[in-house]
Amino acid sequence: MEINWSAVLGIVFTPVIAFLVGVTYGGLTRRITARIQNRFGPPFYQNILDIIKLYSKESNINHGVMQHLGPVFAITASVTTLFFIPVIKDSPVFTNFSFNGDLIFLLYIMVFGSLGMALGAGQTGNPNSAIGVSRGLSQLVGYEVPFVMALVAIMVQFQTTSLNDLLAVQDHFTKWIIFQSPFAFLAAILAFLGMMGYAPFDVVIAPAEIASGPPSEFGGKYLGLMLTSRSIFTFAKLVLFTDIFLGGAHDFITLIIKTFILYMIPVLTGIVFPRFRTEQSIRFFWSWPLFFGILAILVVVF
Amino acid sequence: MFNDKEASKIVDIIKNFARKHSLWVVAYGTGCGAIELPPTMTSRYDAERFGIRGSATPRQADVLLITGYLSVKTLKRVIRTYEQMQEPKYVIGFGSCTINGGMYWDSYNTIKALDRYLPVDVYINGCMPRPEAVISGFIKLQQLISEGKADGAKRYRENLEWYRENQRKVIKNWRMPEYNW
Amino acid sequence: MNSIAYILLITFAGAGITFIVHHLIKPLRDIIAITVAASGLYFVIQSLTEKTKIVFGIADFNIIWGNTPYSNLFAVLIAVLGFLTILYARDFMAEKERLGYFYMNLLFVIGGMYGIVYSQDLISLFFFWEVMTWSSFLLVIYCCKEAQPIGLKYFVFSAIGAYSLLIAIVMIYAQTGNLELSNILQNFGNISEVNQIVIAVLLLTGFGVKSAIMPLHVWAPDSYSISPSPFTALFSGALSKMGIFGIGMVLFKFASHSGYFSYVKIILAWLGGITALLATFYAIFQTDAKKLLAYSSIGQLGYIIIGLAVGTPLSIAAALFLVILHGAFKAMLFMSVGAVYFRTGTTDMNSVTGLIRKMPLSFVTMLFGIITVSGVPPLGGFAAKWMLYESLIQSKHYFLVIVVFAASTAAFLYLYKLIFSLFLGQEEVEWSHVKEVPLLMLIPMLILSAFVLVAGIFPGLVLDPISHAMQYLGNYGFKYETSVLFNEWGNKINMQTVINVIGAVFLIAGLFVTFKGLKKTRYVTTKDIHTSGEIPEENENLTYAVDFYKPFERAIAPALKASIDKIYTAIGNNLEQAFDFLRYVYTGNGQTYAMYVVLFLSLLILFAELIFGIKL
Amino acid sequence: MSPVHFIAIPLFAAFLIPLAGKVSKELVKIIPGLVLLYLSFVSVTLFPIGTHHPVVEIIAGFKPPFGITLYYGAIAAFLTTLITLIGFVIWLYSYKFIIREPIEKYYMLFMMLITGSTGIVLTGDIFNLFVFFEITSIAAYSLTAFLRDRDGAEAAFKYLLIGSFASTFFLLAIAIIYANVHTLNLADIAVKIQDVPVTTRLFVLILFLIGLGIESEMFPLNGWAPDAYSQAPSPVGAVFGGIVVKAAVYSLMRIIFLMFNSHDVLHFLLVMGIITMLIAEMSAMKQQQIKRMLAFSSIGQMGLVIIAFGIGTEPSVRAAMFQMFNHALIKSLLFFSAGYLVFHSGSKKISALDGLGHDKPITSFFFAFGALAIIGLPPFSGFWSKLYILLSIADAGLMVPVVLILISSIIEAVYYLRVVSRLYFYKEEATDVRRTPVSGLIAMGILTVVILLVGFYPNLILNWMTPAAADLLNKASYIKFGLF
Repeated sequence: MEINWSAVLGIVFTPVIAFLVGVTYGGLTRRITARIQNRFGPPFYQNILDIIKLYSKESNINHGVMQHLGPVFAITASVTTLFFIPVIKDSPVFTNFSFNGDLIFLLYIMVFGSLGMALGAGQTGNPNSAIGVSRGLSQLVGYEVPFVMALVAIMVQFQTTSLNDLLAVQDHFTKWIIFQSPFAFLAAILAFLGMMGYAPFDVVIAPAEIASGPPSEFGGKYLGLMLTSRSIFTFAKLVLFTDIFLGGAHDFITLIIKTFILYMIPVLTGIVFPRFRTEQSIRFFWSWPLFFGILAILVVVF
Repeated sequence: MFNDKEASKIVDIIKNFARKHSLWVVAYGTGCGAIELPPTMTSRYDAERFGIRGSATPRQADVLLITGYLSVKTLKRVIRTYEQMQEPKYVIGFGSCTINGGMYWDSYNTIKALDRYLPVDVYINGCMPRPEAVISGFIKLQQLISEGKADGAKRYRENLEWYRENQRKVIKNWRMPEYNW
Repeated sequence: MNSIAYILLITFAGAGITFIVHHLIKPLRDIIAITVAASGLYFVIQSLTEKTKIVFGIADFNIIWGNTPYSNLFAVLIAVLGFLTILYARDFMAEKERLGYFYMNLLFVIGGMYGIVYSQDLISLFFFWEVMTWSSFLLVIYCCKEAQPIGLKYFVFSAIGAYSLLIAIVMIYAQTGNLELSNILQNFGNISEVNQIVIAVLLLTGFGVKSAIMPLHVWAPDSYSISPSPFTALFSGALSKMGIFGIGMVLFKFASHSGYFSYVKIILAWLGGITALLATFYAIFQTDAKKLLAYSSIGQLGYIIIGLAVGTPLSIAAALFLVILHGAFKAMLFMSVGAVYFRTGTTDMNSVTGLIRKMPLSFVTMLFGIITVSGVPPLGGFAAKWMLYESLIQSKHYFLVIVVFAASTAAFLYLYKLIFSLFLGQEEVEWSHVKEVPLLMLIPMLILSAFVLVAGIFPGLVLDPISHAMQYLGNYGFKYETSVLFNEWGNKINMQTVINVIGAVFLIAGLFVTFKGLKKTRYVTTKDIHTSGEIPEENENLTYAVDFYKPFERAIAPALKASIDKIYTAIGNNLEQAFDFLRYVYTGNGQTYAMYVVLFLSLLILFAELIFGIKL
Repeated sequence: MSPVHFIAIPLFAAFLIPLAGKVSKELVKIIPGLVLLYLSFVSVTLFPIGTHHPVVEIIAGFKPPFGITLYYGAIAAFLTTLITLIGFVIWLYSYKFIIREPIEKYYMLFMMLITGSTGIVLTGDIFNLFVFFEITSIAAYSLTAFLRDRDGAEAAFKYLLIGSFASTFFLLAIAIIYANVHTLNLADIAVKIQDVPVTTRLFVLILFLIGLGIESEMFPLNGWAPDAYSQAPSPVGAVFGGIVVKAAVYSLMRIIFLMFNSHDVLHFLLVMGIITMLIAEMSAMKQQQIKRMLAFSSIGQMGLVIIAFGIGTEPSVRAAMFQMFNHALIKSLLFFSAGYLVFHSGSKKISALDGLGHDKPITSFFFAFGALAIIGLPPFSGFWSKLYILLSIADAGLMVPVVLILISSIIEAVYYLRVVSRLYFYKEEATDVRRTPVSGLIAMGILTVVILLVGFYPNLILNWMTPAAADLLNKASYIKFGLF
């Protein structure tokens, strides 16, 4: 059997790169937040240290097999999402399995992890976890709707559900979908705020209120795996948005620039806003983002 | 290149480096000392630059910070919180009250010496210790960690019976779940 | 004789025999019931390869039974679910009373459903439809006094449905003079267009009641939740599909001649969408597990109706795929909840918690079930949802797809609540006696779990019979491979790759997390949780299950204000009051009656010209 | 054998019974059974003959139109068979049910009733019809009051009051007809009535409609029915529902088809049938007494029959006959089982029936069976007749009656199923298990088997129904054979 080495390379390196970029973004976020709050802030590699520390914890507890598997679900979802997104446009190495899936699949695989985590959190029996899950799922319903509207608008406009086809359409920066379908972008980016879970939509983990919510019983390697998954997932989502709206990237430098700019939107919003309550955030997602979503679809239809 | 021992040494160094620079604190705001923590964490003193940050639950935390005096009633909770933390874990006694009872030295209901009940790694003296002192205490802890001397958890495990005896002595209605290592 | 005759004969005769045997030799009863169901399954499988037709006359009508690829699809669903249900019922019902009654009606329901799918004429269709209706009604009221008004509601709605079917049948007979399906289908185009639409709408109403389309759904939640669990599995899994079976026939075989029919389809699709969304919302706030699943069933049937009403090849395929799949996963879920009920005696989600370690296999069944319902890869639900969305987008139902998507995202909420409240959460002393259900109950659940897994990885295996059925429905072809699905734009999803990637990553991460620090990882009870140092009491339940989705409820409160159920109840009560008032026409007084006679005489004489056209 | 047996033998038996009562009580009980068994045998033997070719029997040697004739055609064959068979089953049931004295009077009146009913069906002479009507009615009044309690007497008095209206109008109508056409033979009248002035004919029609409408329970003339059904002993309820009303409806339809066959009249019947059905079903909904409920249901079913007759096409008449047959069977079954349920619960109230399904499993089963059958659910016989009625209505191009019939069916389902629910599910434990006598169970069992048999094989009855319908509709043949 002939082994496609470039594919193997991609499979091995994509998660690693995603993790490194994602974790660095996490550290930078903390740094930027600190600078905005007139603090010095931790070094950019702080999150790596945190994750290493968590993995090196010598004792771990779980409340049962679902809690044990919860983070595994999460990282499965993250890595699978990543594998089905073309990270670098037209690259034989970093497109991975993106020809075997499409946007609808990505929509669903993206919730796979949160549901798995929710199951894990549920088994701990900690009321805070359950409250967090309840809030998280409610909010999920909130932001998925405008997000899907944006995606539907785009899918209909370009008559495809495949990310690679969308990338092929955006061969020049004037043809980026952000310019071709600005309302879809608005709806999607507002939904993206909810997806990333920064303030004002951080009611799910709300550390001072419900003791970090779903992961409140997770420590040590479980928390480490969760953070790893989160780093990868952040990167995957950023790449997805870049691919859909910003024309993807031919090389890593462009990719990093685009994703970083995109990433700063939720981060900077998060720093200046207080927290929404659950129903407030749902109502928010069902007001302006929904309006933009409808507008986007109407523009496409007529 | 390396033999096993050296390799594990390097791993230890990395581990300790990470542990040292990533101290997640569950701050048990028992006494008046808790008021010193906000300035420690926020802009003025910014403990986060040393990798110190608050943690919401003991499951995720590395450091148990006892901020001030401990009443008997609170001790029970503190012990449980400590036992729920994952190893390696450290305890910092904060303020004079944790060392010798401080101004509550003759109170009937207060714990005088914390290290009879929990293995304290670092004490921070003062009533109140200023944020600078707190940070200095943390840096002392980091130093101990990198030297591998912050072995409070190990001590607690090894001398569990002694600690239990002391704990039972003050806590009259002892209804704690057994600590299964 | 051929297989179909055997199937119907064995099932109906078996029902009677089971009833009699129950009163003579009790232990034989279960064996006979299982044998009947198993031989039904055997003959259904036999009938798949043959194409048969039985014709005989009854009254003035030709009764025709035969199988088509479309009916085979449903027959297999009925046979498998029927068999598994009876297998499951063996232990579940062992302690109950009136088992002869139970098994007889259960077999009647199964036989009625066989009859419906094999009927090739409208008389026997209606005949079996009614048999199925009253036997299922008798099962709904099986349990207790509380079930009586619920059963009555079910029967009234079923009767409304059945009678609108009957009106349609009568109209067809008046228009074409024939009730054989093949003749009707040929002559249907000759009927005037208005009548075509009226007949189609009546038929859709009739079938719609069983498949619980929105304004006609109110019987479903209560009836599903009150009927005994083995039957509920069949009720939701197969019986509701009879409505779908009929809707499919109507949509694709009947009224395709009329141009106005597209409007009916659009309305139907939107009704399906609203059904899906609202039913999901209602499901979220239920506290009874079976009721939650009942609403969930209504919602899922909404998807199926959308798929049929949209009517592109891919959407029909999605709908039929969902038919099979919904049969499987809803049966699984009801069986799993039934297992909980079997051991704990309640399905109240606020009181049962933390059964996962006591009933691991039931938990796994439910886990597979909810993953399938939610449509998350890699189980079968995803393939169905994928096809549905793609077809909706490509057939330009943009807002409908949003509604459907909102509904299926909201479905995560109730699914999580279901599994969380029953199996996860704190383990309670109250339920410490609970253990796993007997083997005979586990087998059906595990078989169905395996099926949804296979359907997820190799959707093509299920799509093969579906594409045959669609050929029968109207030469609809669509492209698929054993594990690859295509949409109309040529985009594809390769389930094999998906399952490989997910499996590999899951395995690696799972092994890593398991073997990393294996010795230092310990299990602690669910009482050992972070509660700010507080020590929970042994019998203190800290699980957060009451008002689980209060914030969400607050967010969507306006949508839930109007309740169709209340409107129906008000109508029903007012009618009864009116009837109560009306019965005093009969005063019980002889003079009044005499006066009526005289009045009637004088009225007849006075208005003779008006009535008889002759002046007196 | 000749059709005269149907009238002569029960009449003779009726007079014999009091004499037999002097000898032995058992004899009193057995004689009606033997008579009805014999009549059943006769009816079954004559059935094919009558169906094939009408038999006209001349009484007392005068040729028609002067003498009294018996017209034994297809429909008469069918109805006499129905009456004798149902009568036999009712006797079987009464055998153990009627334990209260005076038994010989009960059986005497029962025999009179059979005489009257078969007479109504058979006679070809309108005054004779009136006489049989009176025999039937008077027997019915007395049977209503058989229990000799306050309620029964009241009901019988109401029945008598309204019934005397019926007799008066009927007699008046006959008088007017006789004054105009100088004949009493039905066939002869049918020929000659065409010459009578239109207004007179109309007046006669109205009188007939009221006179016979009262007996055939047409709204608003049916005030007597609920009381009579519910206060009479249960087998008598079955007699009313299964025999008397059938005969009355038959005579109404015979007269209308013979003398007044016009669209307006049929439409009037159709509308009256609908009103009767709807009001009866609605009133039945909230009844508190089970037999009263059955009475209203009975009225409703008759409304359905009248609707079907009102359509006036051959399929619809056939369907109406079929419905009459089914209703006779099913309603008898319901009255039988309700009789024992009331007897065992000790109260006429529906609310007293809670949990009887456990005490009296078999009787309750029969009631439940009857309830499902009368709603018109397959595979019971009621399904087919309802289906045929609906099909025939639709064939005539009317959809509104179809919808209304189905709505009333839903109402019917609601109140019947409520009772069934009460029987089985309102109380769990069996309190006292008294047995229903075997003869009663056999009677119900026979009906059940027939209902199921016809449900699965409707041709059994339907094949005989087609000539009967043709017979009723074919005026020319009636005249031809009636006057030969």
